Amino acid sequence: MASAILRVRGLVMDFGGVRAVDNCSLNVDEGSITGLIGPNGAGKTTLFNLIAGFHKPTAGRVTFRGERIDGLPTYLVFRKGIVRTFQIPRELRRMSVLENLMLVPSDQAGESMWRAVAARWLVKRQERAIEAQAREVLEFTGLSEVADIPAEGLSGGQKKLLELARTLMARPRMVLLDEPGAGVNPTLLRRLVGGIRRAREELGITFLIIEHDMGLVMRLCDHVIVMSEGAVLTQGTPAAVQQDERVVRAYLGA
Amino acid sequence: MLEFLTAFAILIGIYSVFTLGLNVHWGYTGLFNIGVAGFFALGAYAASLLTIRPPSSDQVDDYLYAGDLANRLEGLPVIGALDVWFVAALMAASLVTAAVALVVGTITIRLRGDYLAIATLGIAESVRLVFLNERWLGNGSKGLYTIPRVFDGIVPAQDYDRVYLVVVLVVFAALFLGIRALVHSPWGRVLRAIREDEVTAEASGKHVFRFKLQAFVLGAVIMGIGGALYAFNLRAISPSAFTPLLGTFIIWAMLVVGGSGRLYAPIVGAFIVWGIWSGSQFLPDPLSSPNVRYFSVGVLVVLVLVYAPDGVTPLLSRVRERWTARRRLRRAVAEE
Amino acid sequence: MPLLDAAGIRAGYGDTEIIHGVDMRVDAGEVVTIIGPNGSGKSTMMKAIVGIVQASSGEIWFDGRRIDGLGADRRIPLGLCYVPQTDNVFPTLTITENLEMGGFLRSDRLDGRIREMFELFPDLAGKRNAKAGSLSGGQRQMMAVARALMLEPKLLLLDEPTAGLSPLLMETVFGMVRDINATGVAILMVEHNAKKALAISHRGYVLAVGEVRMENTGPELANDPQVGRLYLGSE
Amino acid sequence: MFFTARTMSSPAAARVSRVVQSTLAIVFVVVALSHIGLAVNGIFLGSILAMGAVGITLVFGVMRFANIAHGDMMTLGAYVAFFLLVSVLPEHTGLGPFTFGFPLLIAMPVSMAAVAALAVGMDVFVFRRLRLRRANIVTIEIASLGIAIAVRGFVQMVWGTPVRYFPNEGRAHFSLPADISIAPNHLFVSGAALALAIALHLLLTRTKQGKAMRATSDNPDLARASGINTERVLLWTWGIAGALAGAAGVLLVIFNATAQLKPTMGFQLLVPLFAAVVVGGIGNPYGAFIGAMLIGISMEVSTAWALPTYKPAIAFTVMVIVLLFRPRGILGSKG
Repeated sequence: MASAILRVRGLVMDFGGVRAVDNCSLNVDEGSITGLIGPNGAGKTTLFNLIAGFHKPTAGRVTFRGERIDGLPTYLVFRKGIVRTFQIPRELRRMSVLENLMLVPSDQAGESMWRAVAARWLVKRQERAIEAQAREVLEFTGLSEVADIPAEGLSGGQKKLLELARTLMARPRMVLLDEPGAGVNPTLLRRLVGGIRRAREELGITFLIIEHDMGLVMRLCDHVIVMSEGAVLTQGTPAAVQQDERVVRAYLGA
Repeated sequence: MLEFLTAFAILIGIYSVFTLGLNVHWGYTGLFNIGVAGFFALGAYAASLLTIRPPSSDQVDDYLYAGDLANRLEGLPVIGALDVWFVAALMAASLVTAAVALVVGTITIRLRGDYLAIATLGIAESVRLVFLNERWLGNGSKGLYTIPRVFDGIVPAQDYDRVYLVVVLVVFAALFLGIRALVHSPWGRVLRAIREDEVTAEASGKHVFRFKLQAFVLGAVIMGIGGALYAFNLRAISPSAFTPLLGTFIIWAMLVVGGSGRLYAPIVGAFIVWGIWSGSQFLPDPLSSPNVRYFSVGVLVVLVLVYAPDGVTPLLSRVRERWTARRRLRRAVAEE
Repeated sequence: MPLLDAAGIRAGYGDTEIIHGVDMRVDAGEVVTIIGPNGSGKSTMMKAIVGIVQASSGEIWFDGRRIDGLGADRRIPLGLCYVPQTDNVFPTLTITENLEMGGFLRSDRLDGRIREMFELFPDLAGKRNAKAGSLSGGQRQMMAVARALMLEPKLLLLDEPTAGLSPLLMETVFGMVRDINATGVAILMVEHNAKKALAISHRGYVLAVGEVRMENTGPELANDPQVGRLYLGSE
Repeated sequence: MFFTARTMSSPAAARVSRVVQSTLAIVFVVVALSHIGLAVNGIFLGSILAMGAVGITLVFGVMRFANIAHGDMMTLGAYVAFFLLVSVLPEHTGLGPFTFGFPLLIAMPVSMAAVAALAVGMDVFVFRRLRLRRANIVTIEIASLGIAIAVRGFVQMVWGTPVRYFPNEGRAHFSLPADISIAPNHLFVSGAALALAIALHLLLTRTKQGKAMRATSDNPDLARASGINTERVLLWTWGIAGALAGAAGVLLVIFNATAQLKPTMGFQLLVPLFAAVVVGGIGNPYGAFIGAMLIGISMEVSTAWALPTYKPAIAFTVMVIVLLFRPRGILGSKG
């Protein structure tokens, strides 16, 4: 049995008077592809935002590889190795696809104002390495042909692939994917599934995925967590969850 | 005529420096600063107060000079042809503006765009009012007027403008090359990312606030250096030069006309706007009124925003492309 | 002749098509519910009918007129009023003013209709001069529906009227839907509380991945085990 | 907006903040009362600021941008009245206790109409085009800066840069106990401002157009979904804001003892105007009124210690202090 890379314990999040996440506890196993499903308003995206540091939880804690990360600002959570994507792709529209990727790696020497001017040889050498990595990731995600066009020129599906590519650039330990399948045509979807599987197998990345296309969840995930009304309702293998009467009731609001 | 052109070129150079600073703020980072005049004034006064000569007896007023340091620095050796005190003055201007920008930026940068604009406008007006009212600091509305010449004693007074033009161009070139290197560096890439979508930049692990603060201070320092250059050009400054109109708006006009976020926008914009501004005096009578300038530059800005939102620079590069294409075609025809 | 008849509707946002050729109809006086898993295109279908999203192909007929080329502002006066899921009141306007804005297009005096609304929603009557922003979730939802009813629409479109409400308030909202329907207004609603919504509906549609997968009377859909399987993709 | 949510979240911090806010409010009232003469002047200045600030905040409510041209629209209003008074209308001064004559009562509504027309024209020819192109808010704001300069250039082209004066004659002040002395003109200024404020309040709360303006400011999408023509609401808003700016410009001239006009008079008021808008809660006309009074009184009372020329800096400082404790202003609710 694999050990948990992410542990969420008793997490609560209030917005005004609304409790979006209500005493939620769950584990995500290292190296797994875990699906997070549940009816609208179950608190899935809020949970993502709490893990990624966009919100500070009202109560509870999140530990990642044994370290507490709840309440840390986003850029620090990112540096611990957790990267999230958005439901609606947020690419940098007027920057090229390649630049979108080259932005991602942390601690670039050239990101210091002084070194960008004074130590240009160092910056250039690093830039070459980062560009090589970016081209490799583009190859991996099948976006090589569009490397140099501005990201706004991509199709909806390609933008989804770009989101995945950007997360891979960060060499993350864990990726939070928010509805990777929405609006992606079947061909690109197959590529996306292949990309996620290879990233797990070759790079050892753990995935936590919010997805409504149950077909995709069944194909992709080893483990499914069902959320309802801000907490975990049940979890298990995709097939077990599918048969669970409580899950059906949660969806249909019995 | 040559004198006019020299003076014209100097001012274009100085305004290009300001616009370069504003391009760092708005063009590359998306910081909406309408208080350029504040940093302009800080740089100009810092450089002037450090280098100003004591007033001769017929000029004595009942105010205190804060500095009177030029005399002391004048004794220092000249390294090559370079005035040490001049370099010191530019550095002082940078340091003062950097310090103020750091404080102001730390407080205001988290503000939404229009709040930041109001805050910067308020700060610029406050700076101007301090220099206007605190006579012990800057001689009030009369300003400072015994600012020394660069290369004084080496270059004859009648050649000052031509020499100073070279000085301005050298300073501008150094700043321009520095900015170009920065913009094309990973640092500049992060800034462009922030300008496009702060959330994405944040989600890519960038400490957005730190980058914005750095850009704010850098742009302000460039404006401060511009202020110092301005002071040594006229060799007299007064608070009336730092009104929102002359100190801020005309620089925004230059950036908008040039095309914000484009490397060459400062030069192109400064040339066009300053050309209209100072060229209008050669027009026939009713049009040569200085008041026509305000009106025409205001209208120009609005027209550019409505009809050519990317500014004039892309139009120029399109003309250049067409020109090179035609030349290539002609050469190809000739080779056949 | 159906009141609303939509055929072969395709629509989406930008280059992403969300619904791929949906047929749907509502007869006069009917309550019709659209259910389906998240992302199945329920809200998009509703917005295409209202005209907030323009359908890229297909025809929409309402009350004998073809409306798919019209903007939202031209569809409202025909008797087609819409209550969005969120941001559906004017928070700094009073209840009465909100109702007046709902009746903005009417040229006659609104007092009578406003009085009718207060009779239909007695909770609101007591707060007629309170700001809509101060209302509780359930009252706010009623306020939004009352606003939409000001034009005396023939068809009322409700996008998830019970979202974020407690179970007790849900009952109230569904009761309200029945009461409105009893006055002769046809209702088309999107709901994720499928069971309860279908129980008060004449008919229902199940959407999945942008297509109509099932269509039946409300009670029969509510008891069809097939629906649950559709939600969980085991179909 | 001044601080991120993190710093203000704990209940203890909120309690401290409330205590500090109450203390500041008490200090403000005590200081104002101890300089009652200056405070009364502050109320008069505040009425002019209110006229301008309400216009800025109304436009912000529906367009979500701070109109930088508003100060120069005020200037234009003053100059239009100047033109009418010296070239068109009969010469008359000293109406009752006031320095000006009855022609001003004709000139002021004409100025209001002229500036309203300019404001509507600005929207039709500039802002609507930018809006349709979905231009960035700041681009729209820079366009308003361009208009500001063009309007001032126009004023200077037509009337020149030297100081001008409305026809006027000297009038004695009313003397009240407690060293309060009130210029009759100031009473006219506040009276006119109050009348316009009440008219605006009635318009916003009693008329269909006014309610549609508030509805559009609240929720533009829902306004459209209710059949409100929001483009027409925008024109109405610009027209009203312009009329208020015209009135404020004319009142600003007669507020001054010598009734002088300068091409920079409106632009110089921009910092206090924005301060009033922000202090009151941006987008809220009632807040703008309260903010204007607070800023006006602070500016006048400050002259007990500071040079009068520092008034704009005082306005700015008050704004910063208020924002520190109430990031959305006194009556602000929207983010």
